[in-house]
Amino acid sequence: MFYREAGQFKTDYASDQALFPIAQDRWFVLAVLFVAVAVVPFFVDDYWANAITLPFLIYALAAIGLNLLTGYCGQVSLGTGGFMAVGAFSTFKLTTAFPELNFIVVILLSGAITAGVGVLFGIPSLRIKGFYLAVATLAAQFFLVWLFNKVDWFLNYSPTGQISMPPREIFGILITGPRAAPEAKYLFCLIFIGIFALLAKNLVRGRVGRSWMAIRDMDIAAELIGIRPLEAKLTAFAVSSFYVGMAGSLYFGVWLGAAEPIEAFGIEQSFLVLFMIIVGGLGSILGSFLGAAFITLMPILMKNFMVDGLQLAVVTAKHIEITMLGVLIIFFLIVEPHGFARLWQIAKEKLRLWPFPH
Amino acid sequence: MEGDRKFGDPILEVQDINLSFGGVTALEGVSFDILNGEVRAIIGPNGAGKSSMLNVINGFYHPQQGQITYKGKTRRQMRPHHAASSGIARTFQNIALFKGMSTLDNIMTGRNTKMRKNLLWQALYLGPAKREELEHRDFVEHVIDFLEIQAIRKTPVGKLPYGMQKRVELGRALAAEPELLLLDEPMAGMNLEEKEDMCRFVLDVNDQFGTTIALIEHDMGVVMDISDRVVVLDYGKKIADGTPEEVRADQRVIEAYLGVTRDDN
Amino acid sequence: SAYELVMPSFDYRTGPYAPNGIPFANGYHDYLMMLNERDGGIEGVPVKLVQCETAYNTKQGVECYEKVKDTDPSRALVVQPLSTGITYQLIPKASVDEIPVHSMGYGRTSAANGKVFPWIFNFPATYWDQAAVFVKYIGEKEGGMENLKGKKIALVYHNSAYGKEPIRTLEKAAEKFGFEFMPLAVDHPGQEQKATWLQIRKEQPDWVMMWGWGVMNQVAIKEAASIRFPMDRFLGVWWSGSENDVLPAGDGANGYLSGAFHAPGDNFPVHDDIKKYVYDNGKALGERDRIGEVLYNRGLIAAVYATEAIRNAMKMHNTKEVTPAMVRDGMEALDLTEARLTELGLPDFTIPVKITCDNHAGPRKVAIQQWDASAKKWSMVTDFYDTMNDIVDPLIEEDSAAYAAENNIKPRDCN
Amino acid sequence: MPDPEPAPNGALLRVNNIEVIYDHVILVLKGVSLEVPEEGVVALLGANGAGKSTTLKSISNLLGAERGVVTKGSITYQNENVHGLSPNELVNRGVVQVMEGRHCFEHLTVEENLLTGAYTRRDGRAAIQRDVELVYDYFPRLKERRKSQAGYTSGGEQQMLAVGRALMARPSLILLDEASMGLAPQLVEEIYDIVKKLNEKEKVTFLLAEQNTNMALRYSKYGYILENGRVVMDGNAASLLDNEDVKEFYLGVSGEERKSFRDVKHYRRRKRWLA
Amino acid sequence: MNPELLFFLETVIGGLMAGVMYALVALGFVLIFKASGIFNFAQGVMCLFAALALYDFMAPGGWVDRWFGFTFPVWAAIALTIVVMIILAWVIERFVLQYLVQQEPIILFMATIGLAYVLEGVGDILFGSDVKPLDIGLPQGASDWLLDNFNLYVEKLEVVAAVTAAVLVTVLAVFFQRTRIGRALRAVADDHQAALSVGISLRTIWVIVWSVSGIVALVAGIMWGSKSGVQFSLSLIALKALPVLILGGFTSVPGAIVGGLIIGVGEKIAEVYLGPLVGGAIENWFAYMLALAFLLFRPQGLFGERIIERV
Ligand SMILES: Nc1ncnc2c1ncn2[C@@H]1O[C@H](COP(=O)(O)OP(=O)(O)OP(=O)(O)O)[C@@H](O)[C@H]1O
Ligand SMILES: Nc1ncnc2c1ncn2[C@@H]1O[C@H](COP(=O)(O)OP(=O)(O)OP(=O)(O)O)[C@@H](O)[C@H]1O
Ligand SMILES: [Mg+2]
Ligand SMILES: [Mg+2]
Repeated sequence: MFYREAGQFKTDYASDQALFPIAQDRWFVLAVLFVAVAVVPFFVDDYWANAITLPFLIYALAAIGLNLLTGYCGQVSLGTGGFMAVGAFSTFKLTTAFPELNFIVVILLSGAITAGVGVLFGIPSLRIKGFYLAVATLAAQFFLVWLFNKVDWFLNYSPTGQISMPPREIFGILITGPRAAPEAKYLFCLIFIGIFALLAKNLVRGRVGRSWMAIRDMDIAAELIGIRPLEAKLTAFAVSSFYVGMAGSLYFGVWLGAAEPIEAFGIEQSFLVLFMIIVGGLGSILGSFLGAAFITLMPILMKNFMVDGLQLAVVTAKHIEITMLGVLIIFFLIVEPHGFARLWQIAKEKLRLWPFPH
Repeated sequence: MEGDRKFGDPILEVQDINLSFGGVTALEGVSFDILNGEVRAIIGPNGAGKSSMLNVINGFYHPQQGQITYKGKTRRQMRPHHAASSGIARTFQNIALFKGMSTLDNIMTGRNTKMRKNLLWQALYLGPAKREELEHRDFVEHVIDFLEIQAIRKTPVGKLPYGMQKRVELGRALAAEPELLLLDEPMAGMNLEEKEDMCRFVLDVNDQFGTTIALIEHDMGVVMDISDRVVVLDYGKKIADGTPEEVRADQRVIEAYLGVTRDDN
Repeated sequence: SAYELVMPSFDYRTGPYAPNGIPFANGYHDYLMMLNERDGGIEGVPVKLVQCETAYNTKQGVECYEKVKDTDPSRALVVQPLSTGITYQLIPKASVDEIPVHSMGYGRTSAANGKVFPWIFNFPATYWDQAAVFVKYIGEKEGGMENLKGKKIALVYHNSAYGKEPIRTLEKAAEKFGFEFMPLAVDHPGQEQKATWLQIRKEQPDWVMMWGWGVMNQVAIKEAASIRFPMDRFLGVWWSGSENDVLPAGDGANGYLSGAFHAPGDNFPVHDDIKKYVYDNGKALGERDRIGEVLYNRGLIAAVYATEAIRNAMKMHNTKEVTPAMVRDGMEALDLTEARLTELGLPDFTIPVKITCDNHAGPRKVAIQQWDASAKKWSMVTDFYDTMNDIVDPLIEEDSAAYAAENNIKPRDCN
Repeated sequence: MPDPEPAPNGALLRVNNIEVIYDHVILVLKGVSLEVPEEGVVALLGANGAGKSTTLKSISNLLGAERGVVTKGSITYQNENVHGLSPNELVNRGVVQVMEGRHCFEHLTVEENLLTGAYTRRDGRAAIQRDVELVYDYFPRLKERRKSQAGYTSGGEQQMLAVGRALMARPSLILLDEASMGLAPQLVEEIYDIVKKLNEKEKVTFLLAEQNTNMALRYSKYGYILENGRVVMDGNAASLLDNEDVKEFYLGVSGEERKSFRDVKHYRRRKRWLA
Repeated sequence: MNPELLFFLETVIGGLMAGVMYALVALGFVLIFKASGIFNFAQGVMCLFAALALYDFMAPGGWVDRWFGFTFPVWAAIALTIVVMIILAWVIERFVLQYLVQQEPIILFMATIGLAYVLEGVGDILFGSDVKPLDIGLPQGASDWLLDNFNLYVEKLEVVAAVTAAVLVTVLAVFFQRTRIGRALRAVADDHQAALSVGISLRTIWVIVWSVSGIVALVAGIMWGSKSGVQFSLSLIALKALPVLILGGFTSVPGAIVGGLIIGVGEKIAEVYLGPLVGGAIENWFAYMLALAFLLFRPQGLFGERIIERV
């Protein structure tokens, strides 16, 4: 009844190309942003920052990165953990070698380095497709993690095999290290991720995004109408890795503060991010956020509900939590195989029809 | 009818093309040419090698032997993106649209070779990139108007009925502003009315933009009516080449392809 | 309402390392429950045990920490992260939150230096001490340290930060005593070690040490038995010496050695109390016949250290309503003598522990235990060995100094 | 044949006022009813997107795979409700669909494709082999390509294969969706000859969804015209062929003469029978 | 014999044997992929689950023991576990797959991930997370005879595994190539909807394949469980099976075994001869790199079906 496009006429293509052509959508997005920027910071304490918002935001960034590659360009990657490691170790090396370097620059450079590595491991994608391509990216995953674990230079010769993030400030506000205020960390990540989500959205609705999707949907036809697979796939690997690298950088620098290559960037990490984009919706930026929210927050919610609410034993709760996570994944896939983003879209469409069925 | 239609030099010549896959010979010593501005039909029984011929022309199949001369340049074979960027566009027999994308986006991909702005500009979507995008959108909207598919602009093409998909595919090819347009059974699965529309589009493109057209089609009515010259393939070999009337009268063509006409019973 | 002492327990009863996490968590749980049942808690103040499942996963560990750290009424009095990865996360965080962390026999070795790490404790011994003690033990068996020259000692290690811990110490020792050191990495989780043991077969080392964890231990011991490597020349770190590790290898594991800083078995008075107050009252989480397993006792001793520190804090600050900061003080003044241990029902269970402001690693002594496959029992076969201070101390000094420099920490004054 | 005069048959298949929704929101069929008499040949005509394929798929219950559901109405076959029956159960009862867009098993060879078509049959290898030969007789081109993977055959060859595969099941009701698409003119005739032959000799019933109206109405006895998810007209093939609207819009014969495609000067504004 | 040569031989044999062990796991993947195009992420967990169930039927202290006061002999326990795996297959079909006909591979893949979680959680709840030493009487340890006479180190268990694998592969390969059901399975993998349209019951097919693959998982579970005890880590061997699978081709039963052998030998040789030079533990990534190298020449794996590229 209230959610209608009717009456909103677009007089030029620019406004039709706008991100949120429907006024109601625009209002909704603005409201969400307002809450995120102006309300949430007052409620973020250590728990909310370190256990909920930072994981959510940072994984969302990684998920956007992977979604660009897998969801938009159709190249399945299981190397996310390894690429995040590249981002994290670049951050570590850069920030310890050049302590004066602005942290934002460090993040961007880390992303750029990861992009380079990503392109390298993306080269086999020109010949190898589908699940077979997963092997190339798995090779990257295992090799990179092994490398960071083995070569002491990456660890600054620390005998502990761990890297830890020294405190860094931006505009005089501490962002990393244990003394950084939770709301500062939260806002920093929020703004960072917000901007890059927007840039990603712009990319995918333009020429580059279209050539990625064309490759995804039918690579041969894409080639025959003049899209160069080499260029499209490698840019996808580059941009995707850039995002994943930045996510790795934030993951290590802002959220964890310390990391051990094997555990923090293991294969589970790659799977986790992949789950996010599939559950959230392949080929959707919004889906990356929804998926990240589901995978990071759902277990915590369930755990808190069962342990604090139902007073279940911790182990039992954990076992049920694992089971339920599986059940929910299956459930949502059955309801809508194309993920939360699609569910959301269908809900909007229904709303548009409401209250008249068809 | 073709008396009042004049054509220029050949835009494309294929010479002595041989193509085989393992034991299967798809094309054997096929040569013909396509003149600038004409509508050239390729017909023949199923499995004669028609689609393979188009695939050779735009570089998807690499012939074992033979030459292709396109706009004066002779080469052994084409490369797909080279073919695309030098003005050859096509549609496919088994629809090859990008299923996950909307009609608009599908047609926009046709403009891909013409867009220049780099990644960074596009990510920012400011100034030049935005302007470029809108310019091309404008062109694409003309194509959409031309094909009368305004209503499905934003629909994912996977959901469109078969005939509409064919039309979108044509739109995508047109968006590339091709000089040579290859159509592989563009009217299969359409009813008469839709075929008439499609013929009209083809003829209008040919008229208005001077686009040369190579067309594979099994509907003899269409072929006879709209093509200027016809090549007939059978078992990978060329068995006839000429005006529609000539070809229709050719005994070999009747035997191999048309069969006995049964209009009278 | 009565004051309660919040003691979090980071369990991992799920995931690949659950078999080890379960007995430890049970030991920790049972001892605290026993105190609650028997004495109404510590000095009459009940313990509020807050369990949190980490699945041995760093991120879940962080979540647990953030969740429990401010639990009312006392806040978390002492955190035992139970994973090296989680410990590294918590070292900076807990120092800011002013909550003591006790990483007992794991975590960051250089946290032994209380001047740089005022909130972190890792007594009674560190990995580097363990490595040093192994070298000593080998020297003794070879008939004197001088006989180490020309010997070949292999280290089979979990390819992670944890597994790499002893490498530096052993390299230093190899330099000093002239043995050949041969590190062999095994990737997580370690089900497939054929290549490693083929190498051992080829190189024929005189001794093999192991820094393993989880399924890796079991497979290694089986493989060693298969290639007929003498079990009494095969030494595992204290995390590679539980019943779980040797049982699957059956008789083949007979004679296998491992480090230990406490005794195995359930024949101590404290176990009787646990059975009586916890198991008979239906408050137990585990099974009765698994009381006294190595890892169970390890959880138990961890609980003993923590509760003694709390008791200490109560005395020092003369209040029953202790805070984490007070517990830190209590821990720093911990002096657990044999007499006190006997009082606690743990005679001859472990060595006395004395912690000071600058020494957070305590006695740094390790004993060796051996597996008897027919009796299915571990037993201590040596006394406690001292570490090799000349090798380990400089390493601790160096690493803690590096940490201090990296993080702009000015080491505190301990006098 | 024991029965020289085919008796007035009862309806073999009855589709009663069905509604189909795709993807939870897209309403495609808005109450379609039709009847196919035993041993009949019925044509289902209509423009692109009218819902022909959807109707056929609702009958053979292949909609589920595309996230479509029949939300209203009923479908009976041999007077039994078959709505909701699994597709393989329907094949067992003799209902087989030839899907639009070929859907061959790409990685199987041509011959394996045909054999798979006989999956539900229990009458032994020899009988199946006989039918394979029969299909090869109909489509000699397939015989030449019998050993190649279906994915590598030409469009028309795949179409023949799809039809041949359906015949292999020895069905009693065949739902043919655009069977003549992409086939050379001779073969189009061939397909309809097969339809005729099977119908007359083997009493196979056909429901044809076709764009080639002329052809379809010539070979069928009854026809339905679908527009926008509704049946807008039905009648005997002969009466439909005579209908002015049908002539104009589906047969392209307005007045007397067939127009040349070249002479169609304006895009047609489609006339709707129903608003 | 020259000791260097002998050692090399030993490495190769060790690699072959390890390869067979991987192949056993890979085989389960292949079955399901071949028959439905599903990349079954839960295969590793299925191995674990099968082994857990088997243990429970025969070991003192399990559910059976606690509830009924007796345990089953090995053969009966195996038979019962097979029944359990068949029921599991039925449940999976009934509650998951049925609803996901004709979805893209990656969606089906995700569903199996959900399944993996469920199986893991349920396994934990039912059987607990302790290490369970599995002993069904398979020979353990090195072959004394070879060790004494030839100084050659070969695990007896692995020889058993090799024989089992050979039998399994032969039977399954014949099944796929020669039978009506085998053909139907391949048809289903190509196009669910078309398979339905020719009357293949996806439900039956899926129950059959998942059952067979559950049984293969049981075999793999027994072998690996005997080797390292039954515990959660068992589910992680799936990661070792991946390069094998990819190298051999997702759709080839013999490919699984050949891939296993190549990967096994390759990684062992690399680890033993190359590892010490670069710090060791290179097995894992080396296996993937090896698979990658092969793929560059055959993008569908050694024996996989050619990827059809047509317009
Ligand atoms: N999977 C689907 N999801 C959503 N909409 C669909 C789907 N399949 C078909 N439709 C819609 O249903 C309508 C009817 O489609 P259908 O394929 O039944 O038409 P048709 O009469 O067979 O057309 P054609 O002659 O082109 O084959 C179309 O508007 C189409 O867009
Ligand atoms: N990639 C390929 N591999 C093997 N054989 C092929 C391949 N492409 C085409 N063929 C074979 O070559 C022959 C010609 O095929 P083509 O597709 O060109 O036929 P066509 O003339 O377009 O037929 P139709 O009218 O049926 O579309 C066919 O027999 C086909 O099976
Ligand atoms: Mg063709
Ligand atoms: Mg249709």
